[in-house]
Amino acid sequence: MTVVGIWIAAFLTLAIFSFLYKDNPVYKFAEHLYVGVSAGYYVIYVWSTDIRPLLFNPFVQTHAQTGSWGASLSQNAALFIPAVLGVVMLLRAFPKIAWVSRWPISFMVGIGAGLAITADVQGYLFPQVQATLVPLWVRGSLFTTFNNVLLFVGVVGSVGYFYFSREHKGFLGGLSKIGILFIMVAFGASFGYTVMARISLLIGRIHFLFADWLHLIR
Amino acid sequence: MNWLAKLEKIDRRWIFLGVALVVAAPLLLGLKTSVDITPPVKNTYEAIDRLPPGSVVMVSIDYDASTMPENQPMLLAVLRHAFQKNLKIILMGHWPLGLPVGTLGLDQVAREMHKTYGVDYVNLGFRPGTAAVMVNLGTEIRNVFPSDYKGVPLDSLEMVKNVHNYNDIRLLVGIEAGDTYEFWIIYVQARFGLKMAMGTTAVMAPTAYKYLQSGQLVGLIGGLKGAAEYESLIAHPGIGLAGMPAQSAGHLLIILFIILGNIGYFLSRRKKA
Amino acid sequence: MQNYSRLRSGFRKAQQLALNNHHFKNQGLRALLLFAWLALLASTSSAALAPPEDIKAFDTPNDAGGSNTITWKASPDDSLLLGYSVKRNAKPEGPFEEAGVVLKGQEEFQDAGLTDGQKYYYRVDARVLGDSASSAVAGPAVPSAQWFNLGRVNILAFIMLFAGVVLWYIARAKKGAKLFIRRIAGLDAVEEAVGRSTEMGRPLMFIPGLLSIDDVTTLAALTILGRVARKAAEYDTPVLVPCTDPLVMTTAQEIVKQSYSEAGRPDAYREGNISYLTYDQFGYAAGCDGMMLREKPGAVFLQGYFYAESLILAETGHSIGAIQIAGTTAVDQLPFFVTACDYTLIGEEMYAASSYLTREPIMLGTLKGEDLIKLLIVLALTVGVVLETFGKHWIQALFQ
Amino acid sequence: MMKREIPLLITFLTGLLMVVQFFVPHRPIGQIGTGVLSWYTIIAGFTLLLGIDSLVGMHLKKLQRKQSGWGYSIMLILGLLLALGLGIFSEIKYGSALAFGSPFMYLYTYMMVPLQATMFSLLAFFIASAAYRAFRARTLEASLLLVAAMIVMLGRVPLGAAIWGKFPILAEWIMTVPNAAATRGILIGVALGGLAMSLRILLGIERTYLS
Repeated sequence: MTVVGIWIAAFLTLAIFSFLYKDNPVYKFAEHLYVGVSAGYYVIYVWSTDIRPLLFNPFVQTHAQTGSWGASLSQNAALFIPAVLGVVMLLRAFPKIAWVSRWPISFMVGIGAGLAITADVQGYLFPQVQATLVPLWVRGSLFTTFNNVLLFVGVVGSVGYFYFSREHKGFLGGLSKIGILFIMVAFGASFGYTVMARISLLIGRIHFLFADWLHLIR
Repeated sequence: MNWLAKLEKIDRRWIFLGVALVVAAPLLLGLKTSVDITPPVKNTYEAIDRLPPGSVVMVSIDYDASTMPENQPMLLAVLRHAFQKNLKIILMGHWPLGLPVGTLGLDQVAREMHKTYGVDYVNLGFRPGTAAVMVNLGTEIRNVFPSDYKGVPLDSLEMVKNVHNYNDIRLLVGIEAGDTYEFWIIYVQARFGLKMAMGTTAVMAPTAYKYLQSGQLVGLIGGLKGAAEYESLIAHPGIGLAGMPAQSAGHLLIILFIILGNIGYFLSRRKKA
Repeated sequence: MQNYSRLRSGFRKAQQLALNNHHFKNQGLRALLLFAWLALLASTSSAALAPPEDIKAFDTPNDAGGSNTITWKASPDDSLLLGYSVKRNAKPEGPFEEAGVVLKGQEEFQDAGLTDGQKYYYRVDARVLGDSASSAVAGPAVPSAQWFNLGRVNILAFIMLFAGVVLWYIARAKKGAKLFIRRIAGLDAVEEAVGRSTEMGRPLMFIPGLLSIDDVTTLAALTILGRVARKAAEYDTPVLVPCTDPLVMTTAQEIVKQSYSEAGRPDAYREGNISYLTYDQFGYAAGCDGMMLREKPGAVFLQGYFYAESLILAETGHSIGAIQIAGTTAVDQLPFFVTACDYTLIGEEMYAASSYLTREPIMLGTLKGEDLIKLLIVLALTVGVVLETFGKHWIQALFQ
Repeated sequence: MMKREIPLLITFLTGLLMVVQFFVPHRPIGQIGTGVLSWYTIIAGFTLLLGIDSLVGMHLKKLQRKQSGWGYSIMLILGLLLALGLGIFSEIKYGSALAFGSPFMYLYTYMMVPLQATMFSLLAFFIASAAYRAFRARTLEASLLLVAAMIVMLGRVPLGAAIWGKFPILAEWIMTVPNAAATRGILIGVALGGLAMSLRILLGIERTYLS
């Protein structure tokens, strides 16, 4: 079984790589298989890790503890809300009553937007502002002083770049220009920083082909 | 000069071919490089090396296939070292899809080093609940894992007959791709004082470093480079060490292409002017 | 890490929430045990150990109840200790049982899992191996739940300020005040991209990212989709929208349909053009790539929240010669869009897009409000760094 | 009313509740967040069926019309059925599809894993072609992008340190000072933009999702 599996895996690996040369029937085959298998895979995965433990197991567990389905249903009554909303969501597939599905959609959008309000302030805004509040003069260390000043200028500049309601001319123009320069350095740096991890991935794949499949290397 | 100007528009498939070659060739040729051993990896090595034979080491598989290229070499190197020192291994994991990859590595190394299941190593498997699992293992492993991953009762396995909780385990090695390792530190290192070392992806390593400084971790293996260092310490080159020349060559090739592109660009611009 | 599994996002959110709960954070991180001091400890066992001093026990503020906080001043022998053991009992005379253990150097512990309204007394022991020194008893402390988290007053104040400013500008805009908005290059290119696709007789492709409709970035992307679809309907060019999230798919169908009827072409709308591929990150990328190669869109819009697949999509889009307009708030992926695409909406520009494209006064009003807050933040930063330079942390404290 | 006002009201109320629970630790409000999140996960789970409906519908149509590439549509549907079939079989036989050694996990190990990993590893090629094409010293901005990328690339591998010992230090400095500054600026903008967007959604100003 393992040998068959490795041959399947090796074939699929090469099929995906063939895409780098050009689109071809082998890639098309692998691509369609991938989309189909993974679409099915996630239905089972979500059942097994979300729906069963979150929606069904509570009923089963209460029943096991109390020995009565009535108690189980009443104790977990709150779970009927997401269950009903989930079913309502599926009505989307029937055009005439599709509009009902707006209710659960609104519920989900509301959760997302509500959480984002506090999370944006607590998780992003405040920590970023706080981390920028550094002393501009550090006694005894010219280098730290320099870094701190640069940090401050960079932050203010790049915030300036995102100022929308005024033409970027004069002082604001200069500021946003500084901002965009910092942003470019940052993009270049994170690009360069990622190269290593990406090459590691390829090493992993090539090693699989040479070692596990062809046994060319140990 | 015309061919030089063509450098500005190389068909990207030549670039793809170049990348494939420089990464594949060093692997195939088994090129050897030496890596500098950094203290966090050295400390992990020593934590295992100093354990008396027969000590139980727990290995936690907290990653899955997506970070296998980085995490798997660490697992293999640590397992090889532990088996070489005749330590006993208990494998378990907190990621639902981590068990297949962890088992793959464990079985491979065990076969290689002629170790016997149930005597030298045991595979507990996966149970959902991360923090709850961790805390419960502190009282009795059997509360969480009454049997191993194949359903064999723990009491029928020679090696774990007398292993009940963290008191019977000398070291935890977590192979990590997410924030599960912080749970290990918070719920187990802090509460039960279990000694632990972590192998993390390269991206996570800088964050994990602070736990090393605070003494909550005895060692840290970061990314493929860390795995390479470990392989070099146990003198058993694997994918980590083999990958280092490929890494350097890959970086060099990309830089070379950037330079070529710029030469082409400047030449064609001069021509126009 | 780069390959972020979205199925875990629920878990992450839950964690975020848990971390919001005060006691969770401190108790865990601080309750630490040390091991490696055996040698040191042996040498100190002869001398009498000094206990920690100044023990205080009180109800943990800003929590849901069931927790007390205990603080103390470290023992003079702190450096020699294994750690501190916090002990608790309902009566001051004992017997005390261990509530938790913390590392040396720590001076605080949160005792959770208690009963609200009940009295608890505490003692803190300095511990070495085989010996300990007990402090005086503190208490009683009575745990209770609070109705408002005072530690978050500043966050509430900021949100109120922000909402106030934005609402004020909206009201002004409604009254007809003229509001300016700077040029955003990526958005000006939308028309060009749609026009060029039409000339070449090719469809448009819109990829709305990996997240679902609970993500605000995705909602911003869908607003942009609405405008793109409107233009496309006018030019009679099909819009292909492959989705990885079923909810985004159904929402996108509604939006595009609406845009077609607004353009007076409801008959030209094809629901099949907006389709679901798979929930799998790279399966989705493989499917989108295949679609690009076979349908040869003249323009590709990559708008939404992306992970590692960003560059796979953008490079394939470039290889088929499409004009590419990207936009995301995922800072990690911005470098790849900037290098591989013709235009990129960077971070906040994407949110501004809906205001920019609609030019509705209400939308512009919120943008103006955001800018005023930005100005205030820059002001706070400037004053803050000056104060920091002189060792004053007043502004720092505001953002705690 | 049922189609527009009620949905807007639901958004407003759930959103407001999520904000309130952040500030009120007292039971039961402070505990709402966690409960609602698990509801959310359940509802989201149901929606996958909508996706399957769309995917299968589209490819069945292709088959019926014998559109070009209909053979691949058969593969796709077979793949879907294979995964569902093995999943259901494993659920029944092993108690969980994710149980070790189940046929479903075989499918995961030898099909999903290589496919995911190989698609992911394409990035090694694309990062090279994107770098070659985009890193041209055309303008000051582009040159900065280029130089920063080259330095950090060299700073990350042993080879870079061999060329010039200071590369790793310089790369580290770029990451921690200029990079951090710009990232911070972008994040402040993103936070404010997200805040405004969320506010517009709660207040019903931004309602494209209800088209």
